[in-house]
This record gives sequence, C-alpha cells and structure tokens, in this order.
Amino acid sequence: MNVQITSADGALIALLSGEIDHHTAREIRKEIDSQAEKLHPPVLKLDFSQVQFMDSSGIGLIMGRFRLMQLLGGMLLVINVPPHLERIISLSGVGALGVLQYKGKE
Amino acid sequence: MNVQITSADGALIALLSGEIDHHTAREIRKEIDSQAEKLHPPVLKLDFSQVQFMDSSGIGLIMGRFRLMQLLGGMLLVINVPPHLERIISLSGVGALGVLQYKGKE
Amino acid sequence: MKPVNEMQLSFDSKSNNESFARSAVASFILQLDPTIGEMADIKTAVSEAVTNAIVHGYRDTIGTIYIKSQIFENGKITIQIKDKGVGIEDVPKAMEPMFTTAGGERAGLGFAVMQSFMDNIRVVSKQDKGTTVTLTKYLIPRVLSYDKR
Amino acid sequence: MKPVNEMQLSFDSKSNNESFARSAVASFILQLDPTIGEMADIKTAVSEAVTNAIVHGYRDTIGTIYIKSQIFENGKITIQIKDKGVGIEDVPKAMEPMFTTAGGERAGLGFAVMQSFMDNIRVVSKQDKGTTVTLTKYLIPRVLSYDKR
Ligand SMILES: Nc1ncnc2c1ncn2[C@@H]1O[C@H](COP(=O)(O)OP(=O)(O)O)[C@@H](O)[C@H]1O
Ligand SMILES: Nc1ncnc2c1ncn2[C@@H]1O[C@H](COP(=O)(O)OP(=O)(O)O)[C@@H](O)[C@H]1O
Repeated sequence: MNVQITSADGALIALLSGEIDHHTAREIRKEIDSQAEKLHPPVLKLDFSQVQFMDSSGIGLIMGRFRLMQLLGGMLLVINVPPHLERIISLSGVGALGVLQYKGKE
Repeated sequence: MNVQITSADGALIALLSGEIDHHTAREIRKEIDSQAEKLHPPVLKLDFSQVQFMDSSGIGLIMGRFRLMQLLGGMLLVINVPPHLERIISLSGVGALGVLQYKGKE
Repeated sequence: MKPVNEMQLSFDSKSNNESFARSAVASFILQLDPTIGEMADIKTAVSEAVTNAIVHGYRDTIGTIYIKSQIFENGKITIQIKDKGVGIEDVPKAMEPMFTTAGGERAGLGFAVMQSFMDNIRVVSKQDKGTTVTLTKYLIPRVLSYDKR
Repeated sequence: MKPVNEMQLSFDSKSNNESFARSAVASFILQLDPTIGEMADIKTAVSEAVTNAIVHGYRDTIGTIYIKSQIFENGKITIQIKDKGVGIEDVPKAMEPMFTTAGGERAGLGFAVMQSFMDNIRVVSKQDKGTTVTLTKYLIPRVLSYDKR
C-alpha cells in the first residue's frame, strides 16, 4: 500500500510512499478520498517525504485532491517534497494553487 | 570495479562486491590473477562479504583461483560468505576443496 | 550510426506493467553508468509514454506495448515506445502542456515532462493505427565504463 | 490456462546484458510480491540460462537472445530463454552437474543451479538451430496483491 492516513489536530494527513504512477495513484486516490469524504477535514496534507519516484500522475493526484477539498470547503497542503521531486513539481505549476508548504513556513 | 585488492600479513585479500556474473567475473579474475602472479602470496583470500548476487560464474571464479594458487604453491581461502550465497556455495561442492573458512575458525 | 547495444521489449497494456517497463529500461541504461538524475529523468519520461499507451492508446482494451532502446557509442540513448491503439488526431495540440482528452485525474503534462526531461522527442501517430514516441537523451560525457565486447 | 500477464524481451548476446536480463525479469515478477529468496532464485536461474546462450549458444558471434515470461493466476511463473545458436548435441549429458564443454572458468553448474533453484526446467535444443530453456516456478501461496486490471 502506497499511502498511510492519520489524523492530527483536525487535519487529515496522507503519507505517500514508494513509486507514484498511474497504477499506484488509483489506490492512493481511493483511500484518501473515502477518508476525506467521511471526515470533511478542514485541512488535507499530502506528505511526499517517502516518495521515491513520481511521474505526472502524482501531479494529477495533487490537482484532483485540490478540487476535492475545494468542494468539501477545506484546504489542501503539499508537504515535505524531497529534492528529487522538485523538478516535476515546478514544471507542473501546481505551486500557483498555493498548496506547497516548505519547512519553516508552517 | 567489483574487486579491491589489498595485502595484509603476507596474504593477498580480494574484497569482491556487487553482482558476480560471467561479465563481471572476467574483470575480477584478471585483476586478481595479475596481482597473484606478481606477488606469489602464500595465501589468497576471497572475501565475499560485499557480494549481493552471484551465479555459477562465482563458483568458476573460486575453482579457477584454487587451481592458480596450487600452481603458485600457495593456498586459497574463501571468507565471509553471506547467508544469501550459502545455497549456491553448498550446491557447488567447493567446500570439498577445503577452502571455506567461517568466522571463529581462523 | 550503428548502436552498440539494443533491446526490445513487449508487454500487455496493463497498468501494473508501468513500473516493470521503466525498471527494465533503467536496467538496460545502467551499463552506461548514468547519474542518479539522468536515470530519474529517463524513468519518468518512459513512465509517461507507457502510461499514455495504456490510458489513451488502448483505452478500455488490452493491447501490446512495444519498447525498443538503443545505446550509441557517444552516450546517446534512444527509447521508442509504440502502441497500435487509437492514435492521436492532432499531435501538436496533444503536446501542449495541460492539454488532455482524459480529464479527471490526468494532468495533461505527460508530453511536457517527456520534453523537459529528455533532449528530444518525436511523435508519429496515425488515427486507428497507433502512436510511436521516440525519446532521445545524451548522457553527459564522462569516462564511460562501457565495455564494447 | 491463460496467463494473466506476459512480457517478451530480446537483446544482443553481449555479456554486459546479463545483468539487464535478470533485472528485467525480476522487475516483471515483482508484481507478484515474491519473497527475497524467491526473487534471488529466479534471478540466478535466469542469469545461468542467459550466460549459456551468450557463452555456448552464440560463442564468438553476437546473436539475439529472446526471453518470454508469463504469470498465471495461481502464482505460477514461466520464463523461456531462447537462442538461435549452435544447439546442444546431448541434452541429458549437458545437464549433468560439472559437465562443461567450455572448461577454464566455467564450472559446469549452470543447469544444476537452474534445476535446484526452480521447480521445473525443460530444455529443447537442435544442433545448428538453437536452444530453448523453459523455467517454471510456483511462488509460495499467500494473499496475492496482484491486481487483475
Ligand atoms: N499513445 C497515445 N495514444 C492516443 N492518444 C494519446 C497518446 N498519448 C497521448 N495522447 C493524447 O495526447 C493527450 C495529451 O497527453 P499528455 O500530455 O501525456 O497528457 P495526459 O496523459 O495527462 O492526458 C492525451 O490526453 C491524449 O489525448
Ligand atoms: N544455450 C546453449 N547453447 C549451446 N550449448 C549449451 C547451451 N547451454 C548449455 N550448453 C552446453 O551445456 C553444457 C553445460 O552447461 P552448464 O551446466 O550451464 O555449465 P557451463 O555453462 O558452466 O558449461 C555447456 O558447457 C554447453 O556445452
């Protein structure tokens, strides 16, 4: 399983791990969405610290959760993006959604 | 490079590493043999502690060095065989050559 | 120029083969002693092209995906990813960033990633015949440990 | 029984493709969530068969080696390694432990390893036509994470 979901201070935190591609993104999405739709958290955090590989399916995963949280009236944060994923994240422009949170900025 | 050669107490020690197959065994063999033929050491030790993968080319490597050391009037020792290589070592029967040395037996 | 090494691969267009496909290409490229960054770039680009063949090329059907990779003397690598699926109507439009016909969870960034992570991309497609994407990358020059035998 | 997944691979009979071949097969098998021991067994057996095709099948020439791997519903895996090289004159004799026609650094243990590390091996060979080795392994039953889509 490439996602572990926990709750802390009202926020839902999804710790992603391993390789995110179109195949694994599907399970990850299902897991996160069922929890978010049940709990309606004010904040959903996607923690990328344990992600070893990611293609544009990971970007789709972020954009899709952004839309879901807008619908649910909450907000999305993308946290702990490791250096090796910065290139695809910046190419994607998801930064413009205001979801990227870096250490020290909390 | 899959081999590092050092000398200690008159023995020649070849620290093997990575994956030993027919391709990498060739370089390893050349490296060891050129040193052994130059130095005529009384003992050649093959250290398998850093070997992650090995097929029967590794067995050929042991048998070939055994013959070389016999020619040179020295002896061969195979040291630090990790658990994941024990199966192929025992299947090969190289133990019958009396070259296997285990910890605590030194 | 003749390649110094070549491999071909084919497999079912099932999504659990995505990781297999990029790992297999990575294993082939490993003999050129690439940097970790070069390896990540190649794996990501291959993952995009293979996913496109599965998601768009063959849509709800299962077909065969073909990969051919060649290594050249000067550190040039080509990787061809081919499907015999529906094809692309308008290639230049399909290659625009954010353009997607799939919607939902597709970001429309597959071609943008391939373009940015590789040195060259060529797309040949014919409707109802299929699509061939050819990716090229030049590994940064260094003392190659590549052995021609 | 129809396989639930299948891949085919072909590459030049160059010794630096040995690690590529076993890694590619390993990447394909990974979807069945094998144990580390099962994975090591399969990689070792594939390495033996591929080395034989390079060293004996094609000897001093460069030919193409073909691999086909299939995964079945019940955890059964088959891997076929084929060359169009010189072939084997006497298969039962070739399969005897310690028998080798190469001498020198070959231990004559390739077939013994394949036999011991896999559940079944079938060798079909014809002189001047080539050799096909089919390896079969049954992964120990467990809750498979394999996804049929
Ligand atoms: N192999 C293919 N077969 C058919 N159509 C394709 C193929 N690859 C890409 N396309 C088309 O090009 C569009 C853009 O592709 P891409 O940039 O990878 O974004 P995405 O995959 O996220 O849609 C796709 O939405 C699809 O319409
Ligand atoms: N693909 C092949 N083509 C031709 N001959 C082969 C092939 N595989 C095996 N052989 C023959 O079978 C013999 C035994 O093979 P094996 O048990 O793997 O030991 P080794 O490779 O160490 O010689 C080889 O020496 C060779 O004569």
